[in-house]
Amino acid sequence: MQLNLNISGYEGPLDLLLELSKKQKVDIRKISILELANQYLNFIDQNINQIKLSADYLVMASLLALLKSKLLLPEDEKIEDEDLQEDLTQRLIHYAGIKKLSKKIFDLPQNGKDFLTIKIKNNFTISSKIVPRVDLQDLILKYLIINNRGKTIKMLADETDLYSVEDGIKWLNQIFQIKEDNWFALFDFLPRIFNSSKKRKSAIVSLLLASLNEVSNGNLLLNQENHFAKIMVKERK
Amino acid sequence: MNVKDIKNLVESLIFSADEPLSKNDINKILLQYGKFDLDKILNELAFDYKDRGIVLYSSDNKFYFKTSDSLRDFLTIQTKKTKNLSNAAMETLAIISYHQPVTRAEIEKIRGKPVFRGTLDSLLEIKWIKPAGRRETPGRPVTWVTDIDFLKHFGLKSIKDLPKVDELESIIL
Amino acid sequence: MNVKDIKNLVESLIFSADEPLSKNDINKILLQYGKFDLDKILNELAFDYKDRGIVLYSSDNKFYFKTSDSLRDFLTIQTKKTKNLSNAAMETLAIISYHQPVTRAEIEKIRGKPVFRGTLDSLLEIKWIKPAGRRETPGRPVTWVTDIDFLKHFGLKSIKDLPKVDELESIIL
Repeated sequence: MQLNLNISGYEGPLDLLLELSKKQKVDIRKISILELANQYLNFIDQNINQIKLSADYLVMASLLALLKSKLLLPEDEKIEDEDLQEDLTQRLIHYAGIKKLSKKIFDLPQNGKDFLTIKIKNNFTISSKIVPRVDLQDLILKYLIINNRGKTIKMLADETDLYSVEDGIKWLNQIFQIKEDNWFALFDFLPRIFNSSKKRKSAIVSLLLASLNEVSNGNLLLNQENHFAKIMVKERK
Repeated sequence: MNVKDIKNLVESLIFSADEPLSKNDINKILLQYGKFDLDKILNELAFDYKDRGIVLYSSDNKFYFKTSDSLRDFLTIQTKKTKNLSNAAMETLAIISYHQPVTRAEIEKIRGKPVFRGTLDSLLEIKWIKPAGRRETPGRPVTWVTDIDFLKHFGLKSIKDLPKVDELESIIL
Repeated sequence: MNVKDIKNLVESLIFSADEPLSKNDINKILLQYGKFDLDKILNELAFDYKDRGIVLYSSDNKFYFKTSDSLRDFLTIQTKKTKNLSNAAMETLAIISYHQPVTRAEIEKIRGKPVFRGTLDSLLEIKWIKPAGRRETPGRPVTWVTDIDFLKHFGLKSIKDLPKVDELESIIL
Protein backbone atom coordinates (compact mmCIF):
# COMPACT_ATOMS: atom_id res chain seq x y z
CA MET A 1 0.00 0.00 0.00
CA GLN A 2 1.36 3.36 -1.01
CA LEU A 3 1.07 6.01 1.65
CA ASN A 4 1.65 9.62 0.92
CA LEU A 5 1.25 11.44 4.19
CA ASN A 6 2.95 14.52 5.45
CA ILE A 7 3.37 14.18 9.18
CA SER A 8 3.32 17.90 9.86
CA GLY A 9 -0.28 18.05 8.70
CA TYR A 10 -1.49 15.76 11.48
CA GLU A 11 -2.34 16.86 14.94
CA GLY A 12 -0.94 13.88 16.73
CA PRO A 13 -1.03 10.09 16.43
CA LEU A 14 -4.79 9.74 16.89
CA ASP A 15 -5.33 12.12 14.01
CA LEU A 16 -3.00 10.10 11.84
CA LEU A 17 -4.62 6.81 12.90
CA LEU A 18 -7.96 8.25 11.97
CA GLU A 19 -6.68 9.17 8.54
CA LEU A 20 -5.24 5.69 8.09
CA SER A 21 -8.46 4.06 9.17
CA LYS A 22 -10.34 6.15 6.62
CA LYS A 23 -8.09 4.60 3.99
CA GLN A 24 -9.41 1.20 4.99
CA LYS A 25 -12.73 2.62 3.87
CA VAL A 26 -14.75 0.79 6.51
CA ASP A 27 -16.82 1.76 9.51
CA ILE A 28 -14.46 2.98 12.19
CA ARG A 29 -16.06 0.45 14.56
CA LYS A 30 -14.97 -2.39 12.30
CA ILE A 31 -11.48 -1.32 11.38
CA SER A 32 -8.76 -3.89 11.59
CA ILE A 33 -6.35 -2.85 14.29
CA LEU A 34 -3.84 -5.28 12.83
CA GLU A 35 -3.99 -3.60 9.43
CA LEU A 36 -3.90 -0.19 11.09
CA ALA A 37 -0.83 -1.14 13.09
CA ASN A 38 0.91 -2.28 9.91
CA GLN A 39 0.16 0.96 8.13
CA TYR A 40 1.16 3.09 11.06
CA LEU A 41 4.46 1.28 11.61
CA ASN A 42 5.12 1.44 7.90
CA PHE A 43 4.51 5.16 8.02
CA ILE A 44 6.89 5.58 10.96
CA ASP A 45 9.49 3.54 9.07
CA GLN A 46 9.23 5.69 6.00
CA ASN A 47 9.43 8.93 7.85
CA ILE A 48 11.90 8.21 10.59
CA ASN A 49 14.89 9.34 8.57
CA GLN A 50 13.64 12.57 7.20
CA ILE A 51 11.49 13.92 9.98
CA LYS A 52 12.06 14.10 13.67
CA LEU A 53 9.11 12.11 14.90
CA SER A 54 7.78 13.36 18.17
CA ALA A 55 7.70 11.19 21.24
CA ASP A 56 3.91 10.90 20.93
CA TYR A 57 4.23 9.17 17.59
CA LEU A 58 6.78 6.74 18.91
CA VAL A 59 4.73 5.93 21.99
CA MET A 60 1.77 5.23 19.74
CA ALA A 61 3.97 3.15 17.47
CA SER A 62 5.15 0.98 20.33
CA LEU A 63 1.59 0.53 21.58
CA LEU A 64 0.52 -0.56 18.10
CA ALA A 65 3.52 -2.84 17.76
CA LEU A 66 2.54 -4.47 21.04
CA LEU A 67 -1.04 -4.85 19.85
CA LYS A 68 0.06 -6.25 16.54
CA SER A 69 2.25 -8.89 18.16
CA LYS A 70 -0.57 -9.92 20.50
CA LEU A 71 -3.05 -10.13 17.66
CA LEU A 72 -0.72 -12.46 15.81
CA LEU A 73 -0.67 -14.89 18.70
CA PRO A 74 -2.78 -18.07 18.61
CA GLU A 75 -6.48 -17.56 19.36
CA ASP A 76 -6.58 -18.90 22.91
CA GLU A 77 -3.96 -16.48 24.17
CA LYS A 78 -5.68 -13.38 22.84
CA ILE A 79 -8.59 -12.93 25.19
CA GLU A 80 -6.92 -10.72 27.79
CA ASP A 81 -5.78 -8.26 25.14
CA GLU A 82 -9.15 -7.54 23.68
CA ASP A 83 -9.41 -4.81 26.29
CA LEU A 84 -6.39 -3.07 24.83
CA GLN A 85 -7.77 -3.23 21.31
CA GLU A 86 -11.22 -2.23 22.50
CA ASP A 87 -9.72 0.75 24.31
CA LEU A 88 -7.88 1.96 21.24
CA THR A 89 -10.93 1.57 19.02
CA GLN A 90 -13.05 3.45 21.53
CA ARG A 91 -10.52 6.26 21.70
CA LEU A 92 -10.46 6.52 17.94
CA ILE A 93 -14.24 6.57 17.72
CA HIS A 94 -14.37 9.17 20.44
CA TYR A 95 -11.74 11.33 18.83
CA ALA A 96 -13.53 11.11 15.49
CA GLY A 97 -16.68 12.23 17.29
CA ILE A 98 -14.90 15.20 18.85
CA LYS A 99 -13.55 16.28 15.46
CA LYS A 100 -17.04 16.12 14.02
CA LEU A 101 -18.45 18.00 16.98
CA SER A 102 -15.87 20.74 16.69
CA LYS A 103 -16.83 21.22 13.07
CA LYS A 104 -20.53 21.18 13.91
CA ILE A 105 -20.07 23.82 16.58
CA PHE A 106 -18.43 26.16 14.12
CA ASP A 107 -21.17 25.47 11.58
CA LEU A 108 -23.68 27.00 14.01
CA PRO A 109 -24.85 30.55 13.40
CA GLN A 110 -22.28 32.89 14.88
CA ASN A 111 -22.58 36.25 16.55
CA GLY A 112 -21.25 38.93 14.25
CA LYS A 113 -21.75 36.77 11.19
CA ASP A 114 -25.24 35.32 11.29
CA PHE A 115 -26.82 37.43 13.99
CA LEU A 116 -25.99 40.31 16.27
CA THR A 117 -26.62 40.84 19.94
CA ILE A 118 -28.24 44.12 20.82
CA LYS A 119 -27.01 46.75 23.22
CA ILE A 120 -28.63 50.16 23.20
CA LYS A 121 -28.00 53.41 25.02
CA ASN A 122 -29.74 53.86 28.33
CA ASN A 123 -30.90 56.84 30.30
CA PHE A 124 -30.06 55.35 33.64
CA THR A 125 -27.89 52.79 35.25
CA ILE A 126 -28.47 49.36 36.55
CA SER A 127 -26.02 49.10 39.37
CA SER A 128 -25.84 51.54 42.21
CA LYS A 129 -22.27 50.54 42.96
CA ILE A 130 -19.29 51.14 40.75
CA VAL A 131 -17.89 47.76 39.90
CA PRO A 132 -14.97 47.47 37.49
CA ARG A 133 -15.55 45.49 34.38
CA VAL A 134 -13.00 42.75 34.90
CA ASP A 135 -13.53 39.07 34.23
CA LEU A 136 -11.75 36.10 35.69
CA GLN A 137 -10.15 35.52 32.30
CA ASP A 138 -8.69 39.07 32.30
CA LEU A 139 -7.18 38.46 35.71
CA ILE A 140 -5.57 35.15 34.79
CA LEU A 141 -4.18 36.46 31.51
CA LYS A 142 -2.79 39.51 33.26
CA TYR A 143 -0.97 37.28 35.72
CA LEU A 144 0.42 35.16 32.89
CA ILE A 145 1.85 38.30 31.30
CA ILE A 146 3.45 39.41 34.56
CA ASN A 147 4.82 35.94 35.09
CA ASN A 148 6.36 35.82 31.64
CA ARG A 149 7.81 39.28 32.06
CA GLY A 150 9.60 38.01 35.17
CA LYS A 151 11.08 35.15 33.17
CA THR A 152 12.43 37.45 30.48
CA ILE A 153 14.17 39.62 33.03
CA LYS A 154 15.72 36.59 34.70
CA MET A 155 17.01 35.25 31.40
CA LEU A 156 18.71 38.50 30.52
CA ALA A 157 20.29 38.63 33.96
CA ASP A 158 21.84 35.19 33.41
CA GLU A 159 23.48 36.25 30.19
CA THR A 160 25.35 39.40 31.18
CA ASP A 161 28.58 37.70 30.19
CA LEU A 162 27.94 38.12 26.46
CA TYR A 163 29.43 40.68 24.04
CA SER A 164 27.67 43.82 22.92
CA VAL A 165 27.79 45.87 19.72
CA GLU A 166 30.01 48.35 21.59
CA ASP A 167 32.53 45.52 22.10
CA GLY A 168 32.41 44.88 18.35
CA ILE A 169 33.15 48.51 17.55
CA LYS A 170 36.08 48.45 19.97
CA TRP A 171 37.53 45.38 18.20
CA LEU A 172 37.08 46.97 14.77
CA ASN A 173 39.04 50.00 15.92
CA GLN A 174 41.82 47.78 17.19
CA ILE A 175 41.89 45.81 13.93
CA PHE A 176 42.20 48.94 11.78
CA GLN A 177 45.09 50.17 13.81
CA ILE A 178 47.00 47.18 12.40
CA LYS A 179 45.45 46.62 8.97
CA GLU A 180 45.32 49.27 6.28
CA ASP A 181 44.01 49.49 2.72
CA ASN A 182 43.56 45.75 2.25
CA TRP A 183 40.53 43.51 2.15
CA PHE A 184 40.63 40.95 4.92
CA ALA A 185 38.25 38.38 6.41
CA LEU A 186 36.20 39.92 9.18
CA PHE A 187 35.98 36.92 11.44
CA ASP A 188 39.66 36.00 11.17
CA PHE A 189 40.23 38.48 13.90
CA LEU A 190 38.08 36.72 16.43
CA PRO A 191 39.89 34.62 19.03
CA ARG A 192 39.77 30.94 18.08
CA ILE A 193 38.86 29.71 21.50
CA PHE A 194 35.87 30.72 23.57
CA ASN A 195 34.86 29.12 26.82
CA SER A 196 31.31 28.66 25.55
CA SER A 197 29.68 28.44 22.14
CA LYS A 198 27.09 30.97 23.30
CA LYS A 199 29.89 33.42 23.95
CA ARG A 200 31.40 32.72 20.55
CA LYS A 201 28.07 33.29 18.84
CA SER A 202 27.59 36.58 20.66
CA ALA A 203 31.10 37.68 19.58
CA ILE A 204 30.26 36.94 15.92
CA VAL A 205 26.94 38.75 16.15
CA SER A 206 28.43 41.79 17.88
CA LEU A 207 31.29 42.08 15.36
CA LEU A 208 28.93 41.74 12.40
CA LEU A 209 26.46 44.28 13.78
CA ALA A 210 29.32 46.65 14.58
CA SER A 211 30.69 46.44 11.05
CA LEU A 212 27.24 46.90 9.49
CA ASN A 213 26.89 49.93 11.69
CA GLU A 214 30.22 51.28 10.41
CA VAL A 215 29.17 50.60 6.80
CA SER A 216 26.03 52.65 7.29
CA ASN A 217 28.19 55.41 8.78
CA GLY A 218 30.29 55.32 5.62
CA ASN A 219 33.49 54.16 7.33
CA LEU A 220 33.70 50.57 6.05
CA LEU A 221 33.11 48.44 2.96
CA LEU A 222 31.85 44.86 3.27
CA ASN A 223 31.97 42.22 0.56
CA GLN A 224 30.84 38.61 0.30
CA GLU A 225 31.32 36.66 -2.95
CA ASN A 226 28.76 33.89 -2.39
CA HIS A 227 26.46 32.58 0.27
CA PHE A 228 28.51 31.34 3.20
CA ALA A 229 31.70 32.74 1.71
CA LYS A 230 33.99 34.67 4.01
CA ILE A 231 32.83 38.20 4.74
CA MET A 232 35.57 40.59 3.63
CA VAL A 233 36.04 44.04 5.08
CA LYS A 234 38.03 47.14 4.12
CA GLU A 235 38.35 50.62 5.49
CA ARG A 236 36.73 53.28 3.34
CA LYS A 237 39.06 56.22 2.80
CA MET B 1 -45.55 51.54 39.50
CA ASN B 2 -48.07 49.56 37.50
CA VAL B 3 -47.53 46.29 35.69
CA LYS B 4 -47.20 47.93 32.28
CA ASP B 5 -44.45 50.23 33.56
CA ILE B 6 -42.65 47.33 35.19
CA LYS B 7 -42.71 45.42 31.94
CA ASN B 8 -41.25 48.44 30.16
CA LEU B 9 -38.61 48.74 32.84
CA VAL B 10 -37.60 45.10 32.46
CA GLU B 11 -37.52 45.51 28.70
CA SER B 12 -35.26 48.55 28.86
CA LEU B 13 -33.03 46.95 31.46
CA ILE B 14 -32.38 43.92 29.28
CA PHE B 15 -31.84 46.09 26.22
CA SER B 16 -29.31 48.35 27.86
CA ALA B 17 -27.42 46.05 30.19
CA ASP B 18 -23.75 45.48 29.46
CA GLU B 19 -24.08 41.76 30.04
CA PRO B 20 -27.01 39.36 29.78
CA LEU B 21 -29.14 39.64 32.93
CA SER B 22 -30.27 36.77 35.12
CA LYS B 23 -33.72 36.74 36.73
CA ASN B 24 -31.94 37.33 39.97
CA ASP B 25 -30.28 40.48 38.62
CA ILE B 26 -33.62 41.82 37.41
CA ASN B 27 -35.51 40.91 40.57
CA LYS B 28 -33.00 42.78 42.69
CA ILE B 29 -33.87 45.96 40.79
CA LEU B 30 -37.63 45.35 40.79
CA LEU B 31 -37.62 44.72 44.51
CA GLN B 32 -37.74 48.42 45.35
CA TYR B 33 -41.04 48.76 43.44
CA GLY B 34 -42.92 45.82 44.88
CA LYS B 35 -43.40 42.16 44.11
CA PHE B 36 -43.94 41.13 40.48
CA ASP B 37 -44.27 37.91 38.54
CA LEU B 38 -41.04 38.15 36.55
CA ASP B 39 -41.60 34.88 34.69
CA LYS B 40 -44.88 36.20 33.36
CA ILE B 41 -43.29 39.49 32.34
CA LEU B 42 -40.49 37.72 30.50
CA ASN B 43 -42.95 35.43 28.74
CA GLU B 44 -44.98 38.40 27.61
CA LEU B 45 -41.89 40.17 26.34
CA ALA B 46 -40.75 37.10 24.46
CA PHE B 47 -44.20 36.91 22.90
CA ASP B 48 -44.17 40.60 21.92
CA TYR B 49 -40.94 40.10 20.00
CA LYS B 50 -41.76 36.72 18.53
CA ASP B 51 -42.24 37.95 14.95
CA ARG B 52 -40.07 41.02 14.97
CA GLY B 53 -36.56 41.80 13.68
CA ILE B 54 -35.11 41.09 17.09
CA VAL B 55 -35.94 38.43 19.66
CA LEU B 56 -35.65 38.03 23.40
CA TYR B 57 -33.18 35.23 24.00
CA SER B 58 -31.45 33.58 26.91
CA SER B 59 -28.20 31.73 27.38
CA ASP B 60 -27.52 30.04 30.68
CA ASN B 61 -30.79 31.56 31.88
CA LYS B 62 -29.49 35.06 31.32
CA PHE B 63 -31.55 37.31 29.10
CA TYR B 64 -30.57 39.51 26.17
CA PHE B 65 -31.89 40.61 22.79
CA LYS B 66 -30.44 39.51 19.48
CA THR B 67 -31.40 39.80 15.85
CA SER B 68 -33.93 37.28 14.62
CA ASP B 69 -32.71 34.10 12.94
CA SER B 70 -35.07 34.70 10.05
CA LEU B 71 -32.91 37.66 9.02
CA ARG B 72 -29.76 35.57 8.97
CA ASP B 73 -29.31 35.64 5.21
CA PHE B 74 -29.82 39.37 4.97
CA LEU B 75 -27.61 40.36 7.86
CA THR B 76 -24.70 38.18 6.78
CA ILE B 77 -24.02 40.65 4.04
CA GLN B 78 -23.46 43.48 6.49
CA THR B 79 -20.87 41.95 8.75
CA LYS B 80 -17.90 39.65 8.52
CA LYS B 81 -16.22 39.38 11.92
CA THR B 82 -15.55 35.73 12.88
CA LYS B 83 -13.16 34.19 15.30
CA ASN B 84 -10.08 32.65 13.84
CA LEU B 85 -9.20 29.72 16.05
CA SER B 86 -6.59 27.05 15.46
CA ASN B 87 -7.64 23.49 14.85
CA ALA B 88 -6.23 22.54 18.24
CA ALA B 89 -8.26 25.27 19.92
CA MET B 90 -11.43 24.18 18.12
CA GLU B 91 -10.96 20.56 19.18
CA THR B 92 -10.14 21.61 22.72
CA LEU B 93 -13.26 23.75 22.79
CA ALA B 94 -15.36 20.84 21.55
CA ILE B 95 -13.94 18.60 24.26
CA ILE B 96 -14.52 21.17 27.00
CA SER B 97 -18.05 21.90 25.83
CA TYR B 98 -18.94 18.23 25.70
CA HIS B 99 -17.14 16.96 28.80
CA GLN B 100 -17.21 19.93 31.15
CA PRO B 101 -15.97 20.22 33.78
CA VAL B 102 -12.82 18.67 32.36
CA THR B 103 -9.14 18.85 33.31
CA ARG B 104 -6.31 19.52 30.94
CA ALA B 105 -5.01 15.97 31.36
CA GLU B 106 -8.39 14.62 30.29
CA ILE B 107 -8.41 16.85 27.23
CA GLU B 108 -4.97 15.54 26.35
CA LYS B 109 -6.11 11.97 26.76
CA ILE B 110 -8.97 12.46 24.34
CA ARG B 111 -6.88 14.30 21.77
CA GLY B 112 -4.09 11.76 22.12
CA LYS B 113 -1.49 14.48 22.36
CA PRO B 114 -0.50 17.36 24.61
CA VAL B 115 -2.70 20.43 24.55
CA PHE B 116 -0.62 22.90 22.60
CA ARG B 117 0.95 25.78 24.42
CA GLY B 118 -1.32 28.75 24.32
CA THR B 119 -4.40 26.79 23.24
CA LEU B 120 -6.22 27.29 26.53
CA ASP B 121 -4.95 30.87 26.61
CA SER B 122 -6.56 31.66 23.28
CA LEU B 123 -9.91 30.32 24.47
CA LEU B 124 -9.51 32.13 27.78
CA GLU B 125 -8.75 35.35 25.98
CA ILE B 126 -12.03 35.41 24.08
CA LYS B 127 -13.77 34.37 27.31
CA TRP B 128 -15.28 31.21 25.90
CA ILE B 129 -13.89 29.08 28.72
CA LYS B 130 -13.17 29.67 32.38
CA PRO B 131 -11.68 27.66 35.25
CA ALA B 132 -14.24 26.06 37.54
CA GLY B 133 -12.76 24.73 40.70
CA ARG B 134 -10.46 21.79 41.11
CA ARG B 135 -10.99 18.07 40.73
CA GLU B 136 -10.59 16.26 44.04
CA THR B 137 -8.05 13.80 42.70
CA PRO B 138 -4.29 13.64 43.32
CA GLY B 139 -2.71 16.89 42.19
CA ARG B 140 -6.09 18.68 42.45
CA PRO B 141 -6.05 19.79 38.80
CA VAL B 142 -8.12 22.79 37.68
CA THR B 143 -11.21 21.91 35.69
CA TRP B 144 -12.48 23.93 32.73
CA VAL B 145 -15.99 24.82 31.66
CA THR B 146 -17.44 26.97 28.88
CA ASP B 147 -18.47 30.52 29.72
CA ILE B 148 -21.63 32.39 28.74
CA ASP B 149 -19.83 34.24 25.91
CA PHE B 150 -19.40 30.88 24.18
CA LEU B 151 -23.15 30.16 24.33
CA LYS B 152 -23.92 33.72 23.31
CA HIS B 153 -21.57 33.58 20.36
CA PHE B 154 -23.27 30.51 18.91
CA GLY B 155 -26.76 31.54 19.97
CA LEU B 156 -27.17 28.57 22.30
CA LYS B 157 -29.66 28.65 25.16
CA SER B 158 -27.71 26.15 27.18
CA ILE B 159 -24.92 23.68 26.80
CA LYS B 160 -27.57 21.03 26.23
CA ASP B 161 -28.38 22.67 22.89
CA LEU B 162 -24.98 21.78 21.48
CA PRO B 163 -25.06 19.69 18.32
CA LYS B 164 -25.01 15.99 19.02
CA VAL B 165 -22.64 13.48 17.54
CA ASP B 166 -23.71 9.84 17.54
CA GLU B 167 -20.22 8.58 18.23
CA LEU B 168 -20.11 10.41 21.52
CA GLU B 169 -23.43 9.22 22.88
CA SER B 170 -22.42 5.88 24.29
CA ILE B 171 -18.95 6.71 25.44
CA ILE B 172 -17.95 7.51 28.98
CA LEU B 173 -14.65 9.22 29.53
CA MET C 1 -38.64 39.80 0.51
CA ASN C 2 -42.05 40.95 1.67
CA VAL C 3 -42.92 44.18 3.49
CA LYS C 4 -43.03 42.50 6.90
CA ASP C 5 -39.53 41.07 6.43
CA ILE C 6 -38.24 44.43 5.25
CA LYS C 7 -39.64 46.10 8.31
CA ASN C 8 -37.95 43.50 10.49
CA LEU C 9 -34.69 44.01 8.64
CA VAL C 10 -34.85 47.78 9.13
CA GLU C 11 -35.66 47.25 12.79
CA SER C 12 -32.72 44.93 13.36
CA LEU C 13 -30.37 47.15 11.36
CA ILE C 14 -31.17 50.14 13.54
CA PHE C 15 -30.91 48.04 16.68
CA SER C 16 -27.58 46.51 15.84
CA ALA C 17 -25.82 49.45 14.24
CA ASP C 18 -22.96 51.00 16.16
CA GLU C 19 -24.03 54.50 15.18
CA PRO C 20 -27.44 56.03 14.45
CA LEU C 21 -28.43 55.30 10.83
CA SER C 22 -29.61 57.85 8.30
CA LYS C 23 -32.38 57.07 5.84
CA ASN C 24 -29.73 57.09 3.19
CA ASP C 25 -27.71 54.40 5.02
CA ILE C 26 -30.79 52.22 5.32
CA ASN C 27 -31.97 52.77 1.75
CA LYS C 28 -28.58 51.68 0.41
CA ILE C 29 -29.06 48.32 2.09
CA LEU C 30 -32.69 47.93 1.09
CA LEU C 31 -31.94 48.75 -2.54
CA GLN C 32 -30.80 45.22 -3.33
CA TYR C 33 -34.18 43.83 -2.27
CA GLY C 34 -36.42 46.22 -4.18
CA LYS C 35 -38.05 49.59 -3.67
CA PHE C 36 -39.76 50.28 -0.37
CA ASP C 37 -41.41 53.22 1.34
CA LEU C 38 -38.86 53.76 4.09
CA ASP C 39 -40.73 56.68 5.66
CA LYS C 40 -43.78 54.50 6.11
CA ILE C 41 -41.69 51.71 7.61
CA LEU C 42 -40.01 54.08 10.07
CA ASN C 43 -43.35 55.58 11.06
CA GLU C 44 -44.74 52.14 11.70
CA LEU C 45 -41.73 51.19 13.79
CA ALA C 46 -41.96 54.39 15.82
CA PHE C 47 -45.62 53.60 16.42
CA ASP C 48 -44.89 50.00 17.48
CA TYR C 49 -42.48 51.22 20.14
CA LYS C 50 -44.46 54.26 21.25
CA ASP C 51 -45.49 52.84 24.64
CA ARG C 52 -42.69 50.42 25.26
CA GLY C 53 -39.59 50.45 27.45
CA ILE C 54 -37.51 51.52 24.49
CA VAL C 55 -38.32 54.08 21.84
CA LEU C 56 -37.24 54.79 18.27
CA TYR C 57 -35.53 58.18 18.32
CA SER C 58 -34.17 60.32 15.58
CA SER C 59 -31.79 63.18 15.86
CA ASP C 60 -30.18 64.87 12.90
CA ASN C 61 -32.41 62.60 10.82
CA LYS C 62 -30.48 59.59 12.06
CA PHE C 63 -32.37 56.80 13.73
CA TYR C 64 -31.57 54.83 16.87
CA PHE C 65 -33.28 53.07 19.75
CA LYS C 66 -32.95 54.33 23.29
CA THR C 67 -34.54 53.48 26.60
CA SER C 68 -37.74 55.42 27.06
CA ASP C 69 -37.56 58.79 28.78
CA SER C 70 -40.74 57.98 30.69
CA LEU C 71 -38.78 55.47 32.72
CA ARG C 72 -36.31 58.04 33.89
CA ASP C 73 -38.80 59.24 36.48
CA PHE C 74 -38.94 55.86 38.09
CA LEU C 75 -35.25 55.30 38.11
CA THR C 76 -33.33 57.67 40.27
CA ILE C 77 -30.39 55.36 40.47
CA GLN C 78 -27.16 57.28 40.32
CA THR C 79 -25.50 57.72 36.95
CA LYS C 80 -23.11 54.96 36.26
CA LYS C 81 -19.51 55.41 35.39
CA THR C 82 -18.46 52.19 33.80
CA LYS C 83 -15.02 52.11 35.23
CA ASN C 84 -12.20 50.07 33.90
CA LEU C 85 -9.51 49.08 36.34
CA SER C 86 -6.21 50.77 35.61
CA ASN C 87 -3.44 48.58 34.33
CA ALA C 88 -1.53 49.10 37.57
CA ALA C 89 -4.56 48.02 39.59
CA MET C 90 -5.12 44.97 37.36
CA GLU C 91 -1.53 43.86 37.74
CA THR C 92 -1.54 44.49 41.48
CA LEU C 93 -4.77 42.55 41.84
CA ALA C 94 -3.41 39.67 39.78
CA ILE C 95 -0.25 39.52 41.90
CA ILE C 96 -2.14 39.69 45.19
CA SER C 97 -4.54 36.96 44.11
CA TYR C 98 -1.70 34.64 43.13
CA HIS C 99 0.80 35.47 45.88
CA GLN C 100 -1.28 36.32 48.91
CA PRO C 101 -0.48 37.20 51.59
CA VAL C 102 1.95 39.60 49.98
CA THR C 103 3.52 42.89 51.03
CA ARG C 104 3.62 46.00 48.91
CA ALA C 105 7.39 45.67 48.50
CA GLU C 106 6.92 42.13 47.22
CA ILE C 107 4.27 43.26 44.73
CA GLU C 108 6.69 45.91 43.48
CA LYS C 109 9.41 43.34 43.09
CA ILE C 110 7.18 41.03 41.02
CA ARG C 111 5.79 43.91 38.92
CA GLY C 112 9.22 45.43 38.48
CA LYS C 113 7.54 48.81 39.01
CA PRO C 114 6.49 50.86 42.03
CA VAL C 115 2.98 50.38 43.39
CA PHE C 116 1.40 53.62 44.50
CA ARG C 117 -0.79 53.90 47.53
CA GLY C 118 -3.74 54.99 45.36
CA THR C 119 -3.65 51.70 43.48
CA LEU C 120 -4.11 49.69 46.64
CA ASP C 121 -6.76 52.14 47.84
CA SER C 122 -8.84 51.70 44.70
CA LEU C 123 -8.88 47.93 45.25
CA LEU C 124 -9.56 48.41 48.95
CA GLU C 125 -12.48 50.69 48.17
CA ILE C 126 -14.35 48.07 46.17
CA LYS C 127 -13.53 45.51 48.88
CA TRP C 128 -11.54 43.25 46.58
CA ILE C 129 -8.49 43.27 48.84
CA LYS C 130 -7.89 43.74 52.55
CA PRO C 131 -4.87 43.94 54.86
CA ALA C 132 -4.09 40.72 56.68
CA GLY C 133 -1.63 41.13 59.51
CA ARG C 134 2.02 41.99 59.29
CA ARG C 135 5.01 40.12 57.99
CA GLU C 136 7.47 39.41 60.81
CA THR C 137 10.42 40.88 58.99
CA PRO C 138 12.23 44.16 59.61
CA GLY C 139 9.73 47.00 59.40
CA ARG C 140 6.83 44.56 59.98
CA PRO C 141 5.15 45.44 56.65
CA VAL C 142 1.40 44.91 56.17
CA THR C 143 0.46 41.98 53.96
CA TRP C 144 -2.46 41.99 51.52
CA VAL C 145 -4.97 39.31 50.65
CA THR C 146 -8.08 39.21 48.46
CA ASP C 147 -11.41 39.90 50.13
CA ILE C 148 -14.74 38.09 49.86
CA ASP C 149 -16.14 40.50 47.23
CA PHE C 150 -13.27 39.52 44.97
CA LEU C 151 -14.30 35.87 45.07
CA LYS C 152 -17.94 36.85 44.57
CA HIS C 153 -17.17 39.03 41.57
CA PHE C 154 -15.17 36.35 39.84
CA GLY C 155 -17.46 33.53 40.85
CA LEU C 156 -14.75 31.63 42.67
CA LYS C 157 -15.44 29.31 45.57
CA SER C 158 -11.94 29.74 46.90
CA ILE C 159 -8.75 31.41 45.85
CA LYS C 160 -7.30 27.94 45.29
CA ASP C 161 -9.61 27.59 42.29
CA LEU C 162 -7.44 29.95 40.25
CA PRO C 163 -5.41 27.97 37.72
CA LYS C 164 -1.67 27.97 38.30
CA VAL C 165 0.69 29.12 35.60
CA ASP C 166 1.98 25.63 34.88
CA GLU C 167 -1.59 24.51 34.30
CA LEU C 168 -1.84 26.98 31.45
CA GLU C 169 1.62 26.78 29.86
CA SER C 170 1.28 30.19 28.43
CA ILE C 171 3.24 31.53 25.51
CA ILE C 172 2.05 35.08 25.97
CA LEU C 173 5.00 37.43 25.97
